[in-house]
This record gives sequence, structure tokens and C-alpha cells, in this order.
Amino acid sequence: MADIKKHDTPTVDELKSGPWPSFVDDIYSYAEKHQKQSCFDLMGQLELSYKHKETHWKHGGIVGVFGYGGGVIGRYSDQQEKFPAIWAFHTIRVNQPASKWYHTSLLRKLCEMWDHRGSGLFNFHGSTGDAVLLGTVTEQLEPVFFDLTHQFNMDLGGSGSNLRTPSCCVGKARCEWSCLDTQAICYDLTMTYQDELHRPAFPYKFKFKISGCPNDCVAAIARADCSIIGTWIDDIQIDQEAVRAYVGGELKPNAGAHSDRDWGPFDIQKEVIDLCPTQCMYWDEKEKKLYINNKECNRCMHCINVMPEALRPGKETGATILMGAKAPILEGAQLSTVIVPFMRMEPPYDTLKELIDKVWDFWMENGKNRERVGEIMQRVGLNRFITDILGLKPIPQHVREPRSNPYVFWKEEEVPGGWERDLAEFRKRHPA
Amino acid sequence: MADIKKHDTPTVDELKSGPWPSFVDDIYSYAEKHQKQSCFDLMGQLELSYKHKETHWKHGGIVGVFGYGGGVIGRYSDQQEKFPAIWAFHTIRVNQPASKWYHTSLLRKLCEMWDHRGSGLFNFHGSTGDAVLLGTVTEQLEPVFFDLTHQFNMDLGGSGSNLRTPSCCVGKARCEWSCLDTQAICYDLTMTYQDELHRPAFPYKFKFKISGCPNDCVAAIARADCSIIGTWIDDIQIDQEAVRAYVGGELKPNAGAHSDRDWGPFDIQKEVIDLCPTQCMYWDEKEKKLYINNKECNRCMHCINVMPEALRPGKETGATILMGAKAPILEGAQLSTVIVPFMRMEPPYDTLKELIDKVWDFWMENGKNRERVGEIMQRVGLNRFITDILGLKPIPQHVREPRSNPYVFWKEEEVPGGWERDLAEFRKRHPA
Amino acid sequence: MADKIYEEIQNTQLDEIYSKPYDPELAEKLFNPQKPMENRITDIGPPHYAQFFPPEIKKNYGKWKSHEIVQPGVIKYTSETGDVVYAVRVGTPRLITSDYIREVCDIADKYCGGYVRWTTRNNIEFHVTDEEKLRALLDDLKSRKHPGGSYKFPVGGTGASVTNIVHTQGWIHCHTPAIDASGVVKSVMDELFEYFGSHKLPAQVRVALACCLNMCGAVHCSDIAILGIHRKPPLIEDDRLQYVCEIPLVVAACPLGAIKPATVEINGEKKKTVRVNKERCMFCGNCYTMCPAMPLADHEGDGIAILVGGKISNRISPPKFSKLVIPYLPNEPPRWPTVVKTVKKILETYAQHARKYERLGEWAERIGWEKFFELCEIPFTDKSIDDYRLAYDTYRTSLHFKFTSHVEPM
Amino acid sequence: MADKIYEEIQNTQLDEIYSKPYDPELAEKLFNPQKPMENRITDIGPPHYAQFFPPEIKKNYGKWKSHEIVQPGVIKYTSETGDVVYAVRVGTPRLITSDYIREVCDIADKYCGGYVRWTTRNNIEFHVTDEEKLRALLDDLKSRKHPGGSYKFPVGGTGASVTNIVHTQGWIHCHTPAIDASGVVKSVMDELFEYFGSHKLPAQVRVALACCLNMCGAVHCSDIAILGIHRKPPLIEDDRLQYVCEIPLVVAACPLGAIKPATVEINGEKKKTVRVNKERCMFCGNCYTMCPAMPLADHEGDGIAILVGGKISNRISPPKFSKLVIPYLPNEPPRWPTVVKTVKKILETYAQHARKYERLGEWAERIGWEKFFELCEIPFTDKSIDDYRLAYDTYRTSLHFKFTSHVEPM
Ligand code: SRM
Ligand code: SRM
Ligand code: SRM
Ligand code: SRM
Ligand code: SF4
Ligand code: SF4
Ligand code: SF4
Ligand code: SF4
Ligand code: SF4
Ligand code: SF4
Ligand code: SF4
Ligand code: SF4
Repeated sequence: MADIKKHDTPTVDELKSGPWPSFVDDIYSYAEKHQKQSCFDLMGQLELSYKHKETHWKHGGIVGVFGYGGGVIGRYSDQQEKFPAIWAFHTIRVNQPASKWYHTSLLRKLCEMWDHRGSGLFNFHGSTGDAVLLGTVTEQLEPVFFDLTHQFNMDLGGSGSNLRTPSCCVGKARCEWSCLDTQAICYDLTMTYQDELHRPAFPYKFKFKISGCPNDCVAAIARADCSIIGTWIDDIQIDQEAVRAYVGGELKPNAGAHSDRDWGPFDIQKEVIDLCPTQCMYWDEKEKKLYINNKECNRCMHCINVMPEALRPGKETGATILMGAKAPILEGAQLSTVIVPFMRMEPPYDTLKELIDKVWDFWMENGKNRERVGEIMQRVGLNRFITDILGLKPIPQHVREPRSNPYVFWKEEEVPGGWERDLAEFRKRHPA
Repeated sequence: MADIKKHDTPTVDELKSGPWPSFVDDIYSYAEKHQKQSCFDLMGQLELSYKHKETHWKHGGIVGVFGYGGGVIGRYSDQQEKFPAIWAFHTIRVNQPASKWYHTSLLRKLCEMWDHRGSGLFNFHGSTGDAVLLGTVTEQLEPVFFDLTHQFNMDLGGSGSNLRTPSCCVGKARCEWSCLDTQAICYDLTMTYQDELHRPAFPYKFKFKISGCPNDCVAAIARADCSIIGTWIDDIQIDQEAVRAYVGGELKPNAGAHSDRDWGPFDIQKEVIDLCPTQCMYWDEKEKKLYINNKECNRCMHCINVMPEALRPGKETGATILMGAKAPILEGAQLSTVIVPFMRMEPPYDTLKELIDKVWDFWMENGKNRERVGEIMQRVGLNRFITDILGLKPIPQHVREPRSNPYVFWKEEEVPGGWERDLAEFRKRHPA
Repeated sequence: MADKIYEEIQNTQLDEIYSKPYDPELAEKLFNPQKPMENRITDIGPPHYAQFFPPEIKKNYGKWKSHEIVQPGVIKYTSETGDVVYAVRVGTPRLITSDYIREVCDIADKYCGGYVRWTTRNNIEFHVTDEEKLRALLDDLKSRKHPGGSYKFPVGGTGASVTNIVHTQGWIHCHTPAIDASGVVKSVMDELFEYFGSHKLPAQVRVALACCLNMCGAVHCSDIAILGIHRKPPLIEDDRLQYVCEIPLVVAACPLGAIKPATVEINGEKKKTVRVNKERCMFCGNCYTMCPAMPLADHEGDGIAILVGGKISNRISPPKFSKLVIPYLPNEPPRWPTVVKTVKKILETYAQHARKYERLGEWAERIGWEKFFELCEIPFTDKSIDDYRLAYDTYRTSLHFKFTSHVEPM
Repeated sequence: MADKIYEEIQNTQLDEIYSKPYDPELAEKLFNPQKPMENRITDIGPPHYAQFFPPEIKKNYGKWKSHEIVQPGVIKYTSETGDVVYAVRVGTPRLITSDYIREVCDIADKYCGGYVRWTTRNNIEFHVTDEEKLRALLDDLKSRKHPGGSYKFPVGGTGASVTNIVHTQGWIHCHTPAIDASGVVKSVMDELFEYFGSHKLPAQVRVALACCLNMCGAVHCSDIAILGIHRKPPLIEDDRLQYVCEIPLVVAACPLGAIKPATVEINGEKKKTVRVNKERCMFCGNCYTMCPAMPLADHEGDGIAILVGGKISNRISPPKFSKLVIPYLPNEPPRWPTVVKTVKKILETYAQHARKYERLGEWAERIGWEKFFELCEIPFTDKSIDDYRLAYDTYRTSLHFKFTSHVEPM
């Protein structure tokens, strides 16, 4: 590193104050310590953006590592003279370990690598879930990749029209409610579909996210083309003793989540029974006993959330498989739609994979450029998607409510006599 | 009347039995008594339809009375040889008196006229509200019209692409809840728009319906391009004495509407307070007093329906004006959408008429052939319909919820600097 | 202002014209086909409503205080003036003859001073002011029967009942129906008769029928709707089409753009006509409305769809559309047994399970539509899954569902 | 089967590779640009997760019994085995340096046996097994500050709090943003800081930010969403477009079909390019994504929309989209005062009025959106009225509304 050029960044510097961790302070501290020109330049360019109120990054730029179609986002400054150290500033998406546990030995080593080969800046993590290495030049891409694979046993994540890095909630590792081995599923899918993850062959991106229960702590239903969410098909487990402890005020409702405000003493009727969306609970004040009509329960988690010591999901667990979530571009945002209400999830997850294969086969053959699975579902119709493409039985769980318009597409084979009719015969019955 | 030909109608005859009034018995009794060939032929053709499971009426046929573009539906049998008396069998839509009160002097005279000039069959009433004279030949149309206008002071209703016969609920004539003079409004609109009713100049049909309160007994919100529904803007009137009488079981809840089943004793908490959709009611069991937070009430009518002796709509009454209802053809059914949350309704209803004029002007100029107002509202966008076309202020009452997509059409004048930008300037800031 | 309307109503008298006998020859005298404008009266609109108000209605206009349904079909109205009026509601088949109306007039003359009204659902209401007359009237109504044994004037339709079925023309008069109207209504009402004359249901149940997708009525917002449907694409009469239809309008009529202009040769002659992409046809019939040379009706194809759960009133929940729960039932004149059975099953399942005041659609939403299908023993089909313009909003985008018998764990 | 996974987890050991020092020269030795396949390892995927589980997490995998938030940011987990683990959650700016991570490692090494995790919302979680360590850890975390005074590791984000803002790249790295990301987040979190470290709200409040309509994140389903928007149609670089863009793809990219191919003459040379029907442009930026010669960014046009009321969890009510309540707020670096003020006002109005457990969107739906606008003092504009594909379903098709200050009786 030769002469370091620092830029005046009075506007950006205003972000040093205030209690929330300042990325500006962090970056400047780091830049000073390591005398990183790219960091100074980045802050300089940010200052310019704060002045111009416009980004100073050029459009795209396809770069990558040999044999992979994704994992790297190319990025170039449009202020190459002013900020030469970030003239190229690509990001590398590194596939995170499922649910993002790390050991410091990995992290420290990664820091060293990135100090050496990149900006020293990270996004921990990207919105999809990757550990994102933020900013390096084209020449460093292969070396980073070699480092990752040889010295870290790590690999790149997804980008472009391919499978994106799957991600999951913390699940059974630390959550008592998980109905799924979220990490195992996440890991298995990631490993099974390495080719799809690294070599774009899809019409557009495809995302898996796995949450252990309907609280959906990885936001799968909003962000994953295939959302795998844990649930149970038997009865909520009740510890009546603990219920009484909540009612008696010995246990804190919702595990103490409301501790800084006086909401009054816990009222099981008001706070649980009355809020149950299916009204399937009953608190017998005399008996001091809680009843749940599990057949009517829709497993919303509310009662369990409020009384974690007393209630737990059932024992016969599995996943609801939903499909089609995406952000608004182009047709508007979608949440995922129920495809399989209950699927048992045991390795090697063949039932799931067969389903996925059907979706991908159809989508790859029929999807338009940049058409998400959710959009093709709408284009072909959920009914045909379920029956013709997935070969599943249509059931009311697929819809919130039946259609209200009467515009049914009957198929010829469903109608006695078919569609070919004899005009002459008709006119014999009905002279014009 | 020469020889009467009767047809064997064994299938149709099966509809003579059973408790519900049999139209077949009625028609045959009438036909026998008056020796009406058209009635025998009608039954004969119906028998044929019951056999063929197909209608035997030909497509349309434009007939009418001079100077009018509507009021008559032309109809011809496709079995002219078999059923010559109904070879032509047009219906005449006669504009009913508002809310359908009659005096027998009118009815008896009408029966005579129709025995003489038509089939003697009626629809009392058509779905739009007309008194429908069912079945006559083309030559009788003018005579019927002359009879109606000269001997009945009656006129035709609408059909085709014009204003349709307005209709209304019984309103203040017999209902304690009416917030509107439904008949007066209905009559006034009908008279004001006689030209629009009789001479099609619209892209498609247009319907007015007027209900006195949100119970909407004329189904205005589902069936009228302009739905005028009574409401109030002040407080629900409470007679606490009567409330206590309900609670005490002296008065029958819902005026006795549930009398044939034992639903247990009336429970004001369960049956009123808990069902109030805005949860704005409170029953003080000690004080024996009912409280309503009227600011939060959405005037759904439930509490009033349940306790008619105790509760009544407020005194400051008016109408909510909604627009756009229609059946499914083509874009799918629509319910009417709130356009003016509260309009005072006093003759000559100028505020309403000005609004209607704006809608019609726009629709007549821009509507496609057979495009209902509800459809053009969707096509131009409710926001533009409200602001640009009606000149009203957009308010949250217009929507159930704000949009969830971010796809806002900004106008050039709303954006500082407008839309014309200097490319060179841009590229100066941002080299490509 | 309101006072002015009240005053106007008081001052309106029954038009004398109605007491003049009908002159069957007058029209021919006045109407001159050569000079059609001669003697022509136009745009006079309907007669003023107030002249038909019975005196007690006139007097108490806007003064009503409360009402009570004293028995099914009989509503007692009390005015601030202390006046009382009983409204007696009777069912009619709507399609009626002049003799039937004359009988109505006989009754109205006898008990009601000659006044009578029709409701928005084709029931008749007789009004009397004292209980004695009321009893006599009720007895009289009950006694009147058609030769086949059906009641002419069944009393009911109030409160938590099934009131009259709003319906349409069917094979009696229309050119586009898939089914009959009056016959189906008669068959259904015969079976639901006990619910017309009683208050046994959790709430009012509005049944409606329309004989084609035009849905003349409020089928799209009814508790139970019976809807005639076609299932075969239109026939195309190539030799006639260009003479009876405007091809651009026909093409534009199809909501799905399934119709394209075409030219064919018939006996060496070129004819302009259209072609339908049958795979894209959803049998809406709009092409036939525009073009007589494209009939859809077919005895094998046509049938009945059942929609449920719609409502109009704003009571508790907002107005709702009916939802298609059965895409097809056979068209079975003269008694439509399958439809009748199905409607009754839905009604009685609802009656058994719903809460007081709960409309059918509110019940189905509360328990979840999957439960509705299960309880009513209606097989769910792909046809109930929307694939029209707003379909996405009906998809199940949550885990809020119940494990009914439909779910086979995978 | 589940046992097998448990077993596998127990048997997974921390990869020894991480204890080997980083060799900065290895890659250059192995990678041969002439023979790129040489020494190349591909498709190995991520390291196995279980090796990073701390021992107590491993052992109790699938055996957790319950949890308790002992104070904001500290969750105590109890296992069926009797084991206890405290998770301490700290906020981060997500955009962090290797030195920051090293500091995280220092802490993790000191208190947590070298293990640490990140949450799905970019917070860090430290795990300790006894209370003493917990206290020491908390003190330590509190003491660490940046030179400007900001906390490096603020503890919080649990329960009824505002946890970390999920966000995106902004001016730090992306080519399509309308706004910055990290700067806005810092500004907002500074202001909402007290809500991060406390449990004062009626329920959790998820705030998210995306710098353009691509919405990288879950802005479309967040309690409060801050969204960068463009308001000027794309510039069109006629002289460059045909060289850098595939015109058919650009044309197809526009959801509204506002882009048409065109040809222009520049200095006598014919150039293929496109034209945008500006009246039909809704500034989605999809054309720019496909074509560098169509930039939208503009300092005067760009700004921030606020959407509220979305959620993800199935708790009580199903997941919901956020709704656009403020179409535009100015883009005000470095501190975005208007946005900060607005977000805080919404948050605190919600906190003041909502019921316990009630998410922001549930509250707004319960009271009605008209009340939401009134209480939050947000001016309602036509921009909040949907006019996209499913717009009809958002129209108010009932009389269920309240008379807020918006209503001026006519
Ligand atoms: C880095 C990241 C944001 C972040 O700061 O974390 C990101 C950054 C970009 N996203 Fe994204 N997206 C990122 C997660 C998401 C998510 C969230 C998720 O995956 O859970 C979404 C919403 C969910 C979804 O997939 O719909 C998302 C929806 C989009 C879209 C809109 C897709 C759509 O169908 O609506 C685009 C546009 C596109 O693909 O052309 C997009 C495009 C982009 C591009 C590649 C810009 C472009 O036009 O090509 C951005 C590159 C920024 C840069 O310079 O680094 N990004 N993007 C996230 C990936 C990091 C990671 O791998 O972990
Ligand atoms: C007679 C009547 C049914 C009845 O038995 O009562 C009727 C009968 C016809 N309607 Fe209707 N409609 C009748 C009330 C309705 C209603 C209900 C209402 O007005 O409250 C509707 C639904 C509300 C609406 O307007 O959307 C209705 C929606 C239609 C439609 C679909 C319109 C749409 O925009 O979706 C059509 C199709 C058309 O206009 O081409 C239609 C068309 C027709 C035609 C004219 C058939 C046609 O294709 O041209 C029918 C003539 C039947 C005949 O031979 O007599 N009719 N029609 C009703 C009028 C009687 C009257 O004047 O009182
Ligand atoms: C006579 C009539 C008005 C007219 O101008 O003709 C009428 C009259 C009354 N209606 Fe109605 N409604 C009439 C059609 C309607 C309709 C329209 C329709 O069915 O097509 C509706 C909307 C239907 C819907 O929501 O789908 C209607 C929804 C109501 C409601 C709301 C009930 C609910 O549970 O949603 C009430 C309140 C109640 O019943 O407590 C009501 C209440 C009433 C009251 C009690 C009003 C009053 O105080 O006079 C009247 C007697 C009710 C009864 O029958 O039990 N009326 N009522 C109509 C009789 C039709 C018939 O012959 O059966
Ligand atoms: C650590 C984390 C999972 C992970 O794999 O990283 C997590 C952990 C827990 N979540 Fe979560 N949730 C986490 C993201 C989420 C998300 C996703 C998001 O925000 O993007 C959601 C959905 C958000 C939404 O609905 O918009 C989420 C919705 C919930 C809910 C439902 C709350 C509700 O009122 O709707 C619960 C139940 C509760 O809090 O009572 C829950 C409950 C929990 C519990 C109590 C589960 C348990 O027993 O361990 C955990 C501690 C809760 C706490 O923080 O108070 N978690 N949780 C995530 C922490 C994010 C953070 O750093 O702040
Ligand atoms: S989604 Fe469920 S299982 Fe997963 S962390 Fe959240 S609460 Fe636990
Ligand atoms: S999980 Fe939800 S639906 Fe089921 S019992 Fe608990 S609160 Fe009710
Ligand atoms: S709509 Fe209201 S005012 Fe009119 S009859 Fe029905 S209840 Fe009475
Ligand atoms: S009218 Fe409806 S919203 Fe108003 S207080 Fe009565 S029940 Fe509640
Ligand atoms: S519903 Fe259809 S078939 Fe029946 S009357 Fe109306 S237009 Fe004719
Ligand atoms: S029936 Fe409807 S969908 Fe089919 S061709 Fe005719 S207009 Fe088109
Ligand atoms: S939201 Fe838009 S601007 Fe921000 S990172 Fe994603 S693609 Fe880039
Ligand atoms: S910004 Fe979007 S709407 Fe505008 S031209 Fe580009 S693609 Fe079309």
C-alpha cells in the first residue's frame, strides 16, 4: 500500500454519533488501522452520494469464478478517478452455515483472508442469508474462491437465475417449538442442489427457506419460492400445572416479552382464549383446566407463544410446503401459497425433492425470462398448477376461499358428448 | 278466439303438487278460464324445454315503441308451427310505483288491459323492479303503450343501454330505521332522468337503487351502478329503559326473528356487545346501562336490529353514495364502492345530480361498448375516478385498506424538476 | 325539508284515472301508425308512489317507532302516534296471472282497504290495523289453494327464515338460459317450505337463482345461489354469422379474447365468420348475447352450479360475494332432485352448526371453508379454485387451515 | 430418524481446517489461469452446521423445553436435560469490518467457548451457561463503544421491542437504489434506540428498509417499511442503448408495456433504441435492471415511501402485506429527519393505542385504516389507493367505515 488518500466526509461523519452502532466509525477505525484505501474511497464516494443524492455505482457487470454462474455481484464505481481503490468493488456471497452459527476460528481466519484480498468489509449477513464479502477487484475473485474452498471448506452462494442460498431459523438447536430439523433440511437441500445453486439454468431466481414453526422466524412465507414451515398434525401438548402457574401469576406471560409495561395481571380469558383465531379453546375457571379442541385449531402459535412453559406443539410433526413468495417485481408481491398441508420431513426428503423436481421441470420448460414460480403459478392457474403439474389432489386447504366468479374452464372430456356438436341437429331442434 | 289447442305437458304438470304456490296450476287455471291459447302454448313449449333441456326462445329481436329505445324485450319462439300463439312473446317493462305499493283499482284495470292485449301473465316484479307484462305480439306494443300512458298514467321502464328503472326499499313508509325518503329519491331520480331512461345513450346499462339504511333491503350495493344507502352521522339513539327490558327478557331480541328455536335467554354481552364489529359497545351490568362509543361505530345495524325498541339510528341522517356494482359479465362481479361517505339528501338532490352528471359525462365519452361504470372505474383507477373525474378529495373511506404494492403513478407536475432530464448532465455526474 | 315530503305525501290522492273503467278500444282510436306522434304521451314516468300508501301508512310516514314479528310472516309496526299496523307477508311464484292478481285484489279489498304492496323479493304484503282482521286475513290466506293442492298465499318469509327465491326467466322467456327458473324455484321451495313459514334458522337465508351467468338478480351475493351454467363452447353458424352479427363487436365481446375473425368457404362462397379458441372459452355466453349465430345451450353440457355464503346487508360483517362450491349439478326437470337435495343439505348443515345471527358465509368463514366442505359433505374440486382476474387473493397464503379429511399427510 | 440427525450432530466435530493458519499465498500457488480447472474444488457447499454448535447446544439439540426472556436481550433456555443456556442478543449495523468481527470473536472466545451466531435479522447472539458469566458478558458488551460514542454491541431486540432493521445495500454498493440503506437505518435506530433495549410495545415491531422497489428483504411484509422510490421515468441513452441492452428483453421487462422499440437518427446514423410512454411508467426500475442505458436515479425525484402493517408470523392473524401509507418523503442525508420523525410518530401512536399482543397491522385493521391515518396524523393521498392488478379487492365495498376528520359531509 502506497500513499493513502483520505477524503473529507463531513456529511457521512454525522453518522458517527448516536447510540446505535455506527458503521461509519467502524469503517473509519478499520481503515485507519489497516490503512485501507478502498475503505477511505468507499466513504468518499458515499459522501458524494450524500451530496448528489444518487448512487455512484455503475450498472452491473458480469464477473465470476470459472464454472460458476453466480455467487459474485460485479460492481464498478462511476468515479474511477476520484476513487480508484473501488473502481471495481465486487461482492462475494459465501454460503453461510445453516442458521448461522460460527466458531471464532473460522471467523478470524475469514477476516484475515478478506483483509488480504478485499476491503475488509462484510455484510453479516445478506438478506438471503449469505455471508457477504463486500468489495474486491476482479483479479481477486479466483484467489478468494480458491482460498474459500481450500482453506475454509466453504463455497459460494447463489446469485442470478439460479437456486439461491437456502436458509433457515435456529430450529431445534435452540428453540423448543421447532417441528423440523431446520438445519438438516437446509443443509441437505443445499448439498443436493449444488449444481442448481452454482449454474444458472432457471428462468429466474429460486429460494428455499425453512422455519421450524408457524412463527416463521426466517420469514419464509414472504421471501421463498419454496417455503417449508414446520407444523404438527396431532394435539397441542398441555401441562395443566404450568397453565395454572400462568393464571396464578407465577409465570410471566409470553416469556416476559412485555416486561417493561404494566399490562395488568395476566388474564387467560382475555389474552389467550379470546384471541385464539379459531375460538377453539376453553378455560374452565372452576376446574382450573384448559381445553383445546385440536380439530379446530389452526396452529397459529398464539397460545403457545403466550404460555411456553405450559403448551407445546404436538409430537407428530412435519412441514407445510408453500410456494411462490416473492418481492413486487413484476406482478406485485406474493406470499407463498399452501401446496402440501402436511409433509413428513425425514432424510433424504424424497417426497419433497420429487415435488421440487416437478416444479422445476415445468418452470424451466415453460417459464418466461425472469418469471418467478409464483408468477407462473398465477399464469397457469393454481388449480392447474396443483393438478396437472404437480399431480396433487386439489383440496380446500389450497385456498382461503372458493372462487366467487362463475368462470370455470371445463375440459372437453369432463362434458358428456364432448364439445363437437352438430349444428344441423341443433337447428333441427331450434330453427333460427 | 277460435279453436284452442291444448298440449300434453306431463312433465311440467309435476310442478302442480307440493306446498309452494304452483305457477303451473295458476297458469292452467287462468288459461282454462280465459281460453288463452298463448298460455297453453307457453306451457307446451315449456314441456318441450323440459324434454330437450334447452330453451326454445330465439335470440333477441329488437322491437319497441316509437321514440323509446327500451322498455320492451323482443322474444320469438323457435317452435312457431307448434306454438303459433307465442310466435312472438315480447315482455313489457312497466315502471313500478316506488317501493311497489298499489291500489287494487290500478291492478284490476291492469289485469283487464293485459288479458285483452297480452298473455295475462306477469312478473310481479322483475329483478330490477319493473312490473313486467310477460308476452304479447309486436302489434300490441303501441296499443299497450297508449293504454299505459292514457289510461294508467304509467310509463315504461328501462332496458338496453340506458338508465334502468330505479328502485328502493319501503323506507319511511313502514320502516322505523329509514334514514332516507327512499321513495321520494327514487321518484325524483326517475322523473329527472326520463330521457336517459327511455333513450339509450349510454355505453351500457346504469342502475340506481336506494335503501334506507345499511341493512340494504333493496340489495343496492350488489346491483346498482349507483347505490344510495341511508346512514347517520351522529349518535345511535338509546332508550335505556328498553335496553333493560331486553336484558330482562321482556322484549324479544331481534323483534322475534328467531322465535322458533330455543336459543336460550337473551345475553346482551354475547349477542350484541361481542358481535359488534367495532367493539365499540359496553354494557355496564351494575348500572344496567348501555354505552356506545359512536365515534368508533361503523353503523352496521346489528345492535339496532337486535334491539329495535331500544336503539335507533341517529337523527342527522343522509346517504352514503357508492358506485359500480354489477353482475359478473365481463370482468367479474363487483359490489359498489364508497364514493361519498355522507351526503345530505334533500330535494331537489342537486349535490347527487351534479355527481351523477359528472359520472355520466365521463362514461359516455370514454366508456367502451358494454362497459359498466364499475368497469371503467377499475380501468381508469379508483384514485383517478375520484379525483380527476369527480373532483372529490381522496379519503381513506374510499378504500378498505391502502395499496400494498409500491407502483405509484406520479404525475410530472408533482415531481420537482419535472420529467425532462438532461442526459449529458447526468452522465457528467455519472460516467457510464 | 323532510316535512315538505311528509306534506306532499299527505296531499297526494289516488289518481282518479284508476276508477275509470278500462277502455279496450281507446288505444286503437288514439294511435295512428301513420302519425305515431299524434296523441302520444311520453316520459311521464311512474305514478306517484304516495297515492298508493294506505291511510295508516301515509299518516305514519317517517313516524314508525318499532316493530315486532308476532309470528312468522306477520310484522307488527308501532308508530310514535300510537298507531299500529300489521304487515302480513305471503310468498308468490312471481310468475303470476291476472287472475292471481285479481285474487290478491279481492283480499286487499276485503281486509286492507284496497291497498297492497310487493316486497323487493317478490312477496306480497297485506296491511291491516287490528288483530281481528289479522286473524281473519290469515285464515283466509291459508284456505286458498290451487287445484293441485299448493297454497296460493303461504304466510312467512320474515326473520330467520328462507324467504322467497329471487329468480329470473329461464325457459319461460329468455334466450340464453342454461336452465329453467320457475320450475327449479318451485321444486326447491316445496322442499324448504317449512323454513319459509318458520324462524328456525340462525339468521335469514337468501336463496337466489339465475339461469345464466348474466345473473339477473343478486345471485352473486346470496347465502345460497343456484346458477345455470353452460359447459360447451358456442356453435358457430358460418353461413349465417356475417348477416346477423357485427363481427368486431363479437370479437370484442369475449373477455378472454378467445374469438378471432375468420373467413371460410361455403359452396365456393367466401363467408366472414369467427373462430373460437375452445381451450380458452369459459362459457360465459357473452358472445351469444352479441351474436345469435353462436348458441351455447346444450342439453348435455348445461347444468347448475351452487354458490354459497354471499350477503348484502352490512350487519356485523360487510357484504360478501357468494363462492362457487359445486361447479356442476345435472339439469333435471321437472323436479331437479339433486339440486333440491344439495340445497337442503347445505341449509340444514348450516342451521345445525351456525351461531345465532350468523349468516351462512360468516359461518363458513369462521369455521374455515375446508370445514364447510367437510360438514356439508361436498366434494372439493379444482373448479372451486379461482383462476380469473383476482384469483391470487383467494390463495391460501398462510398456515391458517385445519386438518380436515381432505388432508392426506404426504 | 430424528435420532439419526441427533446422532449425526453429536458426531460432527469442528473442522480442523479452521485451526490451520491462513496462507495468503496458497491461492496463487494453486490457481493457474491457463488451466483453470487445475486444483479447483467446486460444489462442496457450506460447512456442516453442527460443527459450530456449542457443546450445550449440541447436547440439547431437540430437547429444549422452554424459554424466558430474563431481561430485554437475554433469553434463558431450559432443556429437558435440566441444562440452561442464556442467549444474549446484540444489535449490529450488519455492514461491519473484519475488526468488528474480531472483537465479536474476542468476546465469544472469552465468554462462549468460541461460539457465536447471527440471527435472521442481523443481530449477534452470544451464549453462556451460567449467570455469573452472563453478568460479566453484559457488562463487557455495554462498555464497548465506538469513538463517536455509539455502542458497538447494544443488548436488546427480544420480545415486544423494535429489533434490528433488515436492510439492503443502498449507496454503499447497489446500482439501482433510490436512497441509502445503512445511513437511514442508523438514523432511525438512533431515534428508536430505547425501543430496541426494552419491552414496552404491544408486540414485536419489525422495521425493514429497501432502497428500491426490488425490495431485497421483507419490506413487503413488515410492520414498518422504509422504501426507496424513484419518481422520474428512465432516461434513455439513444446512442448507447443498442450496444449495451437487448432491446426485446427491455421491452418485455416493462410490466405495463410502456416501452416500445424505436429507431432514431444520431448524426446521420440510425440507432436502434426504445421509447417510454411516460404516462404509463410507474417507476419500477425493471427496465434499468435489464438495461444500463435507462437510468432512473434522480436527486430530485427519488425519495422514500412508508408502508406499514405487514407481518410474517401466523400468530392470531395470517401473514399480511405492508400497506403504502405515505407515498413520498424527501431523501435527506445524512440524518433523514423527516423519515425518522414519521417512523417514530407511527411507532408511538401504535404503542399508545394498540392492545397487548396486537401487531401494527392488526391494530390498523381493527380500528380501520381511516382511524390509523387520523391518529397518526398522516395526510391521506390518492397514491394510497391501489390501481395495480388486484386493486379492486382494496376498494371499500361496504358501509363499514368510520366518520373520521376526513369526511366532509356533502
Ligand atoms: C445483497 C442483497 C441485499 C442485501 O443487502 O442483503 C441483494 C442485492 C441485490 N438484489 Fe436482491 N438482494 C438480496 C436479497 C433479496 C431478497 C431477500 C431474500 O432473498 O430473502 C429479495 C426479496 C425476495 C425475493 O426473492 O423476491 C430480493 C429481491 C430482489 C429482486 C426482485 C425479485 C422479484 O422477483 O421481485 C431483484 C431484481 C432482480 O432480480 O433483477 C434483486 C436484485 C438484486 C441486485 C442483484 C440488483 C440487481 O438489480 O441486479 C442487488 C445487488 C446489490 C449489490 O450491489 O450488492 N433482488 N433480493 C441480498 C442478497 C444477499 C445474500 O445473498 O444473502
Ligand atoms: C327480466 C329480468 C330477469 C327477471 O326475470 O326479472 C332480466 C332479464 C334479462 N336480462 Fe338481466 N334481467 C333483469 C334484471 C337484471 C339484474 C338485477 C337488477 O337489475 O337488479 C341484473 C344484475 C345486476 C346488473 O345489472 O349487473 C341483470 C344482469 C344482466 C346482464 C349482465 C350485466 C352485467 O353487466 O354483468 C345481462 C347481459 C346483457 O346486458 O347483455 C342481462 C340481460 C338480460 C336479458 C335482456 C337477456 C339478454 O341477453 O339480452 C334478459 C331478458 C330476459 C327475457 O327474455 O325477459 N341482465 N339483469 C330482469 C329485469 C326485469 C325488470 O326490469 O325489472
Ligand atoms: C320488506 C322488505 C323491504 C322491501 O322494501 O320490500 C324488508 C323488510 C324488512 N327488513 Fe329487510 N326487507 C327486505 C329485503 C331485504 C334484503 C334484500 C334481499 O333479500 O334481496 C336484505 C339484504 C339481504 C342480505 O343481506 O343478503 C335485507 C336485510 C335485512 C336485515 C339484515 C339481516 C342480516 O342478518 O344480515 C335486517 C335486520 C334484521 O332482519 O334483523 C332487515 C330488517 C328488515 C325489517 C325488520 C325492517 C323494518 O323494521 O321494517 C323488515 C322486516 C324484516 C323481516 O322480514 O323479518 N332486513 N332485507 C324486503 C322483504 C323481502 C322479502 O319479501 O323477503
Ligand atoms: C433468533 C430468531 C431466529 C433465528 O433463527 O435467528 C428468533 C427467535 C425467537 N423467536 Fe422469532 N426469531 C427471529 C426472527 C423472527 C422473525 C423474522 C423476522 O423478523 O424477519 C419473525 C416473523 C416476524 C413477523 O411476524 O413479522 C419472528 C416471529 C416470532 C414470533 C411471532 C410474534 C408475533 O407477535 O407475531 C414469536 C412468538 C413470540 O415472540 O411470542 C417468535 C418467538 C421466538 C422465540 C421466542 C422462539 C424460541 O422459543 O426460541 C425466539 C426468541 C424471541 C425473541 O427474540 O423475543 N418469533 N421471529 C430471530 C431473531 C431475529 C432478531 O435478531 O431480532
Ligand atoms: S420459527 Fe418457530 S421453530 Fe424456528 S426459531 Fe422461530 S419459533 Fe423457533
Ligand atoms: S395455536 Fe392458535 S388456533 Fe390453536 S389453540 Fe392456540 S391460539 Fe388457538
Ligand atoms: S333498508 Fe333499512 S330502511 Fe329500508 S326497509 Fe330495510 S331496514 Fe328498513
Ligand atoms: S351499529 Fe354495529 S358497529 Fe355500531 S354500535 Fe351497533 S353493532 Fe356496533
Ligand atoms: S339470468 Fe340469463 S338466462 Fe336468466 S333471465 Fe337473465 S339473461 Fe336470461
Ligand atoms: S362463451 Fe364467453 S369465453 Fe367462450 S367464446 Fe363466448 S365470449 Fe368467449
Ligand atoms: S433493494 Fe434495490 S437498490 Fe437496494 S440492494 Fe436491493 S436491488 Fe439494490
Ligand atoms: S420504470 Fe418500470 S414502468 Fe417505467 S418504463 Fe421502466 S419498466 Fe416500465
